[in-house]
Amino acid sequence: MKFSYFPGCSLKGTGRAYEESLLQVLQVLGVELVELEDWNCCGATAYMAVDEVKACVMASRNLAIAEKTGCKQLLAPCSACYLVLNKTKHYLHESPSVEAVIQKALKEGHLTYGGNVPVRHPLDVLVNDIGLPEIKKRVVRPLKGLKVAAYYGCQIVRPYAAFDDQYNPTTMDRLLEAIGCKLVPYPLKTRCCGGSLTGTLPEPGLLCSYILLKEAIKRGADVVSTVCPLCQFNLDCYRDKMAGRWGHEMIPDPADRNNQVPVGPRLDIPVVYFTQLLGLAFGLPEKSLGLQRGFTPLRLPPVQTAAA
Amino acid sequence: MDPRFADVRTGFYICHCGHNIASMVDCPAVAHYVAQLPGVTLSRDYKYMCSDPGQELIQKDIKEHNLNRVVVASCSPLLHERTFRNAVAAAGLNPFFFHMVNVREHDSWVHTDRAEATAKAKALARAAIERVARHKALEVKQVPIHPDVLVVGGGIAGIHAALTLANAGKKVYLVEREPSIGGHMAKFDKTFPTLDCAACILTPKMSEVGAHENITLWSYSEVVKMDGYVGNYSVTIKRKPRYVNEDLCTGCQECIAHCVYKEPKFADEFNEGLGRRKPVYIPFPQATPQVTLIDPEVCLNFKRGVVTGKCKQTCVEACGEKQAIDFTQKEELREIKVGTIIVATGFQTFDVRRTPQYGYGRYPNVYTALEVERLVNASGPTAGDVVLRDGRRPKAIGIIHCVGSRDRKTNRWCSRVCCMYSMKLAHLLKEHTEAEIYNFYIDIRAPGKGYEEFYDKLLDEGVHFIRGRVGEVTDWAFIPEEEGKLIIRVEDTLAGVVRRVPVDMVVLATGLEPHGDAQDVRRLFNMSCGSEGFFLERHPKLAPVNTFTDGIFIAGCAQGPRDIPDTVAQAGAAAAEALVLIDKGHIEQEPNTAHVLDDCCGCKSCLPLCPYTAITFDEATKKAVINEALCKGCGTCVGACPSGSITQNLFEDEEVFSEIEGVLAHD
Amino acid sequence: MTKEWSPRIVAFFCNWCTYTAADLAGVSRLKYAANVRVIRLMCSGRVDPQFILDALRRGADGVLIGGCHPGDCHYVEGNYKMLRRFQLLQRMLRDLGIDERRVRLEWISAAEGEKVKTVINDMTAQIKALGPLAVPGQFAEWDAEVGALAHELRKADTADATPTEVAHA
Amino acid sequence: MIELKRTIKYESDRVPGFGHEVMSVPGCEQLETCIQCGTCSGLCPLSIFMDYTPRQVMELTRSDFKQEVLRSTTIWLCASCYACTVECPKQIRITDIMYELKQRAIHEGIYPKRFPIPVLAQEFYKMSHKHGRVTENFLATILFLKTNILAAIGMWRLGLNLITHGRFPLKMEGIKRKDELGRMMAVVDQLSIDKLTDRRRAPAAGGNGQGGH
Repeated sequence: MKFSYFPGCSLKGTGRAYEESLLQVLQVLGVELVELEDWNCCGATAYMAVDEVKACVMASRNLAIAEKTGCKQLLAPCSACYLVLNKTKHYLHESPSVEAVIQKALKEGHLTYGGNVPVRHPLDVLVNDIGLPEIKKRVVRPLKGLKVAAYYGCQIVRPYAAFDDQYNPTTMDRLLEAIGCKLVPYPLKTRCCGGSLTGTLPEPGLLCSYILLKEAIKRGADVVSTVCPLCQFNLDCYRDKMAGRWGHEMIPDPADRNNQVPVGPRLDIPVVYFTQLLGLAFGLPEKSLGLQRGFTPLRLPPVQTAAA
Repeated sequence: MDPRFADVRTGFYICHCGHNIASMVDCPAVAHYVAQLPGVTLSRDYKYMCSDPGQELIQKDIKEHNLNRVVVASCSPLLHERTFRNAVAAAGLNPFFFHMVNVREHDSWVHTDRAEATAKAKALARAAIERVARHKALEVKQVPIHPDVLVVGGGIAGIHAALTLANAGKKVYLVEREPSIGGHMAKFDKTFPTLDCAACILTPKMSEVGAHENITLWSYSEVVKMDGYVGNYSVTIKRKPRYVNEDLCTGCQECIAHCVYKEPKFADEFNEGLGRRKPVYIPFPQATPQVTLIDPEVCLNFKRGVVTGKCKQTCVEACGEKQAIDFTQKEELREIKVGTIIVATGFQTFDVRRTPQYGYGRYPNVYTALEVERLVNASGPTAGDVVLRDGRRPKAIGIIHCVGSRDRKTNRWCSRVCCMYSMKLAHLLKEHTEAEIYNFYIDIRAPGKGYEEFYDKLLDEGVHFIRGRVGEVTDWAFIPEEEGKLIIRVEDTLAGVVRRVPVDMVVLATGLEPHGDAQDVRRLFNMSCGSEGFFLERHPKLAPVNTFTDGIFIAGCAQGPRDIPDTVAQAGAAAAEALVLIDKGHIEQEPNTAHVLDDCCGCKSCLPLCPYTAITFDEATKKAVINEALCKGCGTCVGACPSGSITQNLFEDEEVFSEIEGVLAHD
Repeated sequence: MTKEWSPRIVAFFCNWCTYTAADLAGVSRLKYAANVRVIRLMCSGRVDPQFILDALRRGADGVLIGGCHPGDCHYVEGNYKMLRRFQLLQRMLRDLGIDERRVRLEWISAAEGEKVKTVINDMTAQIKALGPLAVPGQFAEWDAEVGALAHELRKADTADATPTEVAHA
Repeated sequence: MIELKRTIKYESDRVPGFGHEVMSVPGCEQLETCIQCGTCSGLCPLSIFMDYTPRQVMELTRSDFKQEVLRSTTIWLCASCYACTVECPKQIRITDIMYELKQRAIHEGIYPKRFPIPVLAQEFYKMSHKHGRVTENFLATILFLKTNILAAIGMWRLGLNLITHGRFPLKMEGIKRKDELGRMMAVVDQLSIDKLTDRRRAPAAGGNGQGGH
């Protein structure tokens, strides 16, 4: 199995742990990735607000380069990139006026795009191409007893729900179950994390992230598993800011409904990429998976010797 | 002069239809153009041709100007051809010397350029002028009508239609798919806006059906085949085995009491799965017929639908001498002859799993409206006690309107009854629980007698109305008061604020949609469906219970969502339409049948084409023969005859060719 | 013609589905090109291939046939029978050098007013792109050619003063 | 004293044609069919902070209240999670309409001064043009310098944390063929025949570039 690989800017910066773990995991599974030659910014969210057509041109440059390489499928692990690349394909298909501009611009770059590059998400590839049985085979250290809240975020299921249900996606749940994790019911799995608002308008942005963390803790999760570098950043890196704002709030004690406990000190739930959990289950060293880059360290439950 | 027009004296009339035609077609110009065409004696334009003065104008002209052909350019022939034919006939002319041109539906209403529309009207008029010259005098054929009626569907529509006809002395077959008649109405607790108990007004009618000497009730049966034509339909009905002999069962229900299952264990369909029943059961206490049935899926005496005899058969023992239980029953096919058919197959409620954001199936305390009807019903699974699935009693209830209605992703239409039944349920739930009730609506649609007053009453009772379509129902609390509740997130669009409303129970006001197999039923009865899948009436205003197939009528929600008063009115109308045909005693058939000319060469290519086997081969004359009684006038044999030896009345080759010539003659 | 050329399309619609659909389009006030002239038949099965050829011969630039969807025919399967004939006719038209897009068969149910609109607009645009078929004009041309040829032959005949067998051309 | 504000709208407050213009952009057409049910606001996680709810923005847009729409905080609070878009019963692509409105506000310069979101959008745009890629920490630094230096100081701990966890690249990322990308973008700029870009470059009808709340 071979894919063109579009890392996107975040995976080279604040989200580099995602890239590190993804590459490791896919290597174990025998998937070959060829990083797209001279890829550029996908034209994501913030860019779209300035000029949607230009954003599509940015994205289509990547699609055109991918088409040239010959490996017919493009892997886009970042949710924003995944959405913009798919959205651009959508526009190319639906709006002749936008397509005309894109094609002219591509021509200027001596590029062409025929519209034939499927943009895939790692979750899709892992579950639908490689398959859970194959993944189970590679597990050397099942994460038995680890309670996970699987958080998908918005942009991989909306508005183009290509490989999973947009209301109740389950690919990550199934994947993590396959490596031994226990999934806690998490109704917020596709709720917005606040996106880039966390940096620009902290009050509303951080509230979105705070709700996600708080609910994950309340549902008894040990760790939040994410698929998106921005979600991971928001949930992981703004923790002390959230604690500062809402830290003294009381919630009912899960052990005793009549009792209230403060939620503040317990915001320190680790937030990791699903690929990091996969890597751990495959027995890869923590360091190679970038686990040290998380602000809150992940503590695994002791290995159950009877598990084998 | 063209010899074809030698004795032809055509009168042409173009109708303005108020502004409907005249605003887009220059009617005087068309009349002027037609006046100079061959065979035209006079040509007029007139404001309303279908009005009495319009028809009288034609009749006067026929007499005064000795017209022998009439062409009217107005609306669709499907609407007014009969009107004008009658008018022409009343003036002493054979009605088939009339032809109609459609310049409204096919012209003025669909075009935007007056010059183009006028040119098109001229071309179409010219075609008719050319064609009508070749028309021949024809006789309308009369066939006797079979007086019996088939009513398909035993909901309130079917029940009312069947009773109306039966009381008029007609024999009626009432076929119902479920084990009992009653339909959706039987499941309702009360009816809006009067709050009559649904059972109290329905069950007397159900027993009347069961006891009526003119009604043959076949429940647990389905129509599988229909042949024939208006007045003479033959219908095949499948009677599913209920393993209880209807003639022998007295409805004592001893078999249920003595079933080897001591406790009811299986989901009870009538109570929407909220209650339990045994393998041998009666759907509900007032079921009609009062006959039990056995569910072979769960009865121990069966395995995969096959009798094993492995059960102790305590039911048979309990039945005793009546010997009504019969495990050997098989599916039976019955064929009946009827003259008319009323299709009242009803609707199904929207499947709430298609709107997962409302949490049905995920949160136990989310209910569909039909479930709540059973929950508040005194004979329902909880005897009217509103206890939630988790055992609690609700203190706050949210009713979400328009679930599966007015939504492009599911069903686009307004289901018409949900606003009213939601308010009814709000009232009933308030009465039963004294909970706070919130209605979340997009628009309150209460257009009916006493409906707006009912809305007033609800407002008066302190039921909350929040204008906003609910975004989602979740169970995650943001503030302590929300703990353990279902939270409805909605914009109160009148106040312009977003609200989170914590409730204990959510009711989804599901919309009405066509049955999953409506398309099969449509094919079975040769009907059409609208784009949304409901059966299509012949005309939305003037023929609302007729279909495009004569003698087949529709009533109730199979035609579109409607409430009980409208359904009953429509069922009565359908019954009346059937009576019109029956009491006339005969059907007048359009004389558009085909016949074989003398120059038939006997090639037999037409024989296999006829779907009605109306064509036979006469070995003596070596020619094909068409049985006119069987011919329905499709013209397929005519189109296929290689030697042009078959001709179809009203659609003779000559007539069609002249029409082609006509439409192309005008530039 | 002083006006700009605009296609002339003759349509044969079955009474039960397509004609009713066209009525529905009217009742719904959908707007479509005014190039189609509808002739009502009881069933698409009644459409004789000669009708189509005759329409083309008399100057139609295209012919549209509308019937019920497969399985929905009011007369059980008249539409299937039309389909068979239509396929044969298409081959013949190809051989005659007539673009097969000029003759079109569409299944339009009584509920599909919208489809009447799209099919008519689409077909009108397509025939506009194909240009006039102008069979009558071609007939005139052929007549002229044959006439000229006959004239030549006759001239040759009189020159030779011998009878010939091709004079009937 | 209570401060009183007149909220009446006059016909002259409308910019006739604005709604129509927005609704003619590919993807925004369905707005015409809005029934004001409020599903968008009901789902939007950020609607609780907005001055106008998304539903109100839809109606104001359709009714040509250009100033009100382009000055609203709503368009900037949209985090593009698409929850409204997938759930709208009339299939209105609300997120895309929000993008369209943001573009118009940026183009006409109508937004509160030092309001960080449009600044972020523009800086993101500039950086991705200049380098072909975006290096987030550089972007954030520029953003805070341009909008709120005090907030930037408040972020020192985050920055330090990022550095210690190896998530703070010290080198600006970029692509090799920047000229190629530049040429492609120039094509888009030149294509004034294209309606979309053409309209956006048209002089601002209303809005003096000095927006603010």
